[in-house]
Amino acid sequence: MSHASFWELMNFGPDGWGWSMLRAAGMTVMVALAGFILGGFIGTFGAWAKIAGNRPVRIAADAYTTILRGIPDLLVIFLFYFGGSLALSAVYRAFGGEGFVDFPGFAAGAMAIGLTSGAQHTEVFRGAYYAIHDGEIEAARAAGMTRMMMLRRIIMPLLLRHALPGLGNIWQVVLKESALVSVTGMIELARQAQIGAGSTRQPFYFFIAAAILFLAITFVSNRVFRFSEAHFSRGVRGAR
Amino acid sequence: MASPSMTQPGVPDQDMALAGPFADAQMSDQKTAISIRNLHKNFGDVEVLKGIDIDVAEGQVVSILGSSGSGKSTLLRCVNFLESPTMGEITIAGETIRTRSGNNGDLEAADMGQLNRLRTNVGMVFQGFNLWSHKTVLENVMEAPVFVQKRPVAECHDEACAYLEKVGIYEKRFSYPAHLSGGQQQRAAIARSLAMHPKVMLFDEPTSALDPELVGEVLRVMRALADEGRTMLVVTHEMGFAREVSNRVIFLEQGWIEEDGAPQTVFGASRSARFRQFIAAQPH
Amino acid sequence: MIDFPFMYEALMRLLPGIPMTLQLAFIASAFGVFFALAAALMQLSGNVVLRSVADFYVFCIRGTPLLIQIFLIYYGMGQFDFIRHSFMWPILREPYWCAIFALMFNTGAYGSQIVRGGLLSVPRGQVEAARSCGMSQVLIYRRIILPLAIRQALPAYGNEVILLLKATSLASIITLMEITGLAAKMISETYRVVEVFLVAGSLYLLINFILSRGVAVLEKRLMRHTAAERPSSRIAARGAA
Amino acid sequence: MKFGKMVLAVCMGLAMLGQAEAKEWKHITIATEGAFPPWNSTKPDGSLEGYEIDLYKDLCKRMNVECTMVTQAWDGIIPALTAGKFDAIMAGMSATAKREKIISFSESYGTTGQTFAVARGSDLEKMPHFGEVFSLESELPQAEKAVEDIKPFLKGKIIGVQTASIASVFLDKYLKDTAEIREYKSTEQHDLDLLAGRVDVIMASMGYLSTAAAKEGNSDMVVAGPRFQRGILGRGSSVGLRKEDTDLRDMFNKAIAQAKADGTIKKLSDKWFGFDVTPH
Repeated sequence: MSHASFWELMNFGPDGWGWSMLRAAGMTVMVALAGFILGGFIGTFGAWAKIAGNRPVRIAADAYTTILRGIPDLLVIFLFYFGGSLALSAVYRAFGGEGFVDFPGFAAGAMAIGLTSGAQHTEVFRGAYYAIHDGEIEAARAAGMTRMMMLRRIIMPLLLRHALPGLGNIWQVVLKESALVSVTGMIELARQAQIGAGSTRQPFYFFIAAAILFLAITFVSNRVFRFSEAHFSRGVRGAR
Repeated sequence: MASPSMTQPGVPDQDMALAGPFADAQMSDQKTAISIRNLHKNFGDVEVLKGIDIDVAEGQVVSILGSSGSGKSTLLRCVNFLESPTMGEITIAGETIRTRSGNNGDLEAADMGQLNRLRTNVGMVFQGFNLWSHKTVLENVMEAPVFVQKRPVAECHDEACAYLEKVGIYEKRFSYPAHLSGGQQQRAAIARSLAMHPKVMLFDEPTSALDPELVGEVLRVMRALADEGRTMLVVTHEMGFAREVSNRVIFLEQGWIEEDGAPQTVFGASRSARFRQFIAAQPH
Repeated sequence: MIDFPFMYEALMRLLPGIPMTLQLAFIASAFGVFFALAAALMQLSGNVVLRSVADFYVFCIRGTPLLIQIFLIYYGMGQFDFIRHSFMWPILREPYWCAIFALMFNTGAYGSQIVRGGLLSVPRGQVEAARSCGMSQVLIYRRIILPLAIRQALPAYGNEVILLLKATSLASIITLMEITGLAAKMISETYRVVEVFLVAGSLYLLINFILSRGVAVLEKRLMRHTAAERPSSRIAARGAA
Repeated sequence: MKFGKMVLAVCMGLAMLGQAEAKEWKHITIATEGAFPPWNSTKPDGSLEGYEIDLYKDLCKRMNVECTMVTQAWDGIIPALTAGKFDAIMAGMSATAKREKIISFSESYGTTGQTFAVARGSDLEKMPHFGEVFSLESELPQAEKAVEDIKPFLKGKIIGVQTASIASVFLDKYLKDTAEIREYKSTEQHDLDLLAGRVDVIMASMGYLSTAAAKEGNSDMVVAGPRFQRGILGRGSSVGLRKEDTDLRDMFNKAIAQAKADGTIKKLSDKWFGFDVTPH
């Protein structure tokens, strides 16, 4: 049934899908990045809750990570996408607003990703915290550092060093998870490929193009992470 | 330096000894159990063994001594090809291991079937015990007889129990290795290699990984085996064992055989200054 | 605010999806294990070609979303006449098998990294001991290396099965009526997203809970040989010593 | 602390995203699927085209409001409307009694009926009543007879249909026990599977199928069998709205009535469908 070749479809002319696919790839990176950063904040908080929180806080954090690791991400994204608007609107109305709070697909996607990756961030940060030797903290205390200073000067840099490999893994997961955000109608790579496949009846070319773009993003970000891992480890080793 | 004459088994008067119930060795005449010819081993540019010739007669207990890095463990591991020699010839019970040139310049067995068959004639006891951690002691002992030699399970079981009795850990037969002390583990490992009815037993520093108070129980088992007339090649640091139990001592130095002879002779008046120095440095 | 009768109705409608979800997860992981093992062995083999093939496979699968992989296998393969006229078509024609294939390839790639870790964790000495007993390479793998590697890899592999079970939800996009598929259908009729997905989510949570308990029990059984797991036997050992 | 500030900023940002719509409508967000030609579809550059795209611009001009069109996957389009993600749906959505339990609809702006498409050369091409239109309201007995007539052809076959579409409601009611029904997220997906041979028949709107069959690459797809409309299939494609926005519905009704009266709807449907879809 097919006639057009791969390159005829994916050219950058007015009838080609090249720019659309690239634009969608950019959107994928953006939503993944937003979700990753949000997940980082949630993870920081979650790790703090698990390490230093009192009992109820710890239980809540445990429940959060357990639940989000137990249910499919697709469900989380759906729930967040539809449920999120309803909840926000309810809050908005409770404060005297009227009508609906709009909740754009991008924000919904980023938040859903942030929420799921937050559970993984929590575990990575917690693991990294425990990887710091007590002696290093004791030494800081012995040097007369305040809590804040210790956090900023000693714990945070060490934490980042231990957490980087784990963060690299999460980024990979988040990147791929962004494909699920297509169900919210946001036009990222997976959705763009579906649109193209439907319009041209050439599904193979579109999905392979999407796969290649994903691989390219993966490849580049792998490099970035490896570079920064080396950078952080070198700095710390040099100081020893 | 090793002179050719040193490669001869030089201790006819020690030709012993009481064959125990499990001994495979024939007492009648002095057959050669293992013959090592012109053995070389390089690790990269480092020459670890520089041409070793040893003939071990049946029933002989040979202690191999040497400072660390002298190549004694490598020598032992080359006998059953756990380490591939760079050059040389190994003959076990009259059968020479067929070899060919491997990729990295070392020799490799030309016929894995032959090598594996010959390996069952050579029991090996390791410094780190190397018991299979997912199997019980009894399973460890029965593994090779059942799966390699394909002997009847019931027979192997009874025999395994007898060997475990012999090394004194029969009541531990259902335990996993991790639940045993080092000495118990090593005795289980000895039972494991006995179960194959080997013609020769190789011991690679069998007591080096043990706490001092556990060394004795393993040495006692080894002495009993020697008394049975088993052929043993023992790399060790235990001077007492070398002096009292073995009937031949080989001192390895920088990849050469520096000294080879009966313990009385060697320990009594060694011609080698290096050996006298080595002995002097040993703790008593 | 929470409509319990409706949630009960949703539960009753989603329950029939459980067998499909479990089938997809278990058949895919059963086949996937062989992919994982093959890829891991290839990666550890000295052969450059084998290693590159396995590396490429793992890189491609881990670098792309499962969604794209499913689409590629299901819609992408169907694009070509030569595939539609090949002997594979009776199988590739079925969404069920396409989902299984996609999940299998996927879990094979992730699993290979776990299996590889397990294989690398097998102590050298225990392999040498086997070799010194005259075991052939095949026998060593069968009796020593694989049993040890499996024990080491089990907890991580259990986790992978749970991830796979979650991933089966994507099969709904190629018309399979597993839990998520039924949930989506029910939503399309009732337009009540939150309740239906709450029920669906709870079902997944429950299955995964049971699964992880199962893995823990299996782990305990297989890990009898590690001292830390069984204080009782350590005491017994000490008592007898 | 930095973290606290961040949270505050995010909250404020979210609050600003959500401006409540004022009572008088100045701005309307309309959702479409973007994958249901000729009603609505997406061009390679990402922009939208189709009957509804042209129509909404016309209607918004008449209502004197500013409109934005967004895309939304079909199976979540009604929940997204009730969740407040947009204000109206124009996605070839037929007003059915079932949907009207959840949302409200304007007057219809087009109806083409539901029919089947099959692979060229298959036996199913010979299904009877091709080209005939049956109303499931006024001609129910005849329509049900037509269903009986095509059942022997569909026995044991696989029918593809879009999830949550009126065709799926029809199939559920009349053909569930005759054939296996497979539900797809979008109509284009069941087209692909028809051409690949995974399904034997698909059921969708006549307007969609005739356009799809005419498309390049779809030469193996032909329209077959009878056409059904009304009744459980609803009263034609209409603007979907939240129930409480009655004022907005009145505005759309007025605008649609005007567009019907002055021939705009006929003109646009001729352009996109090749025939008149104006409901009467």
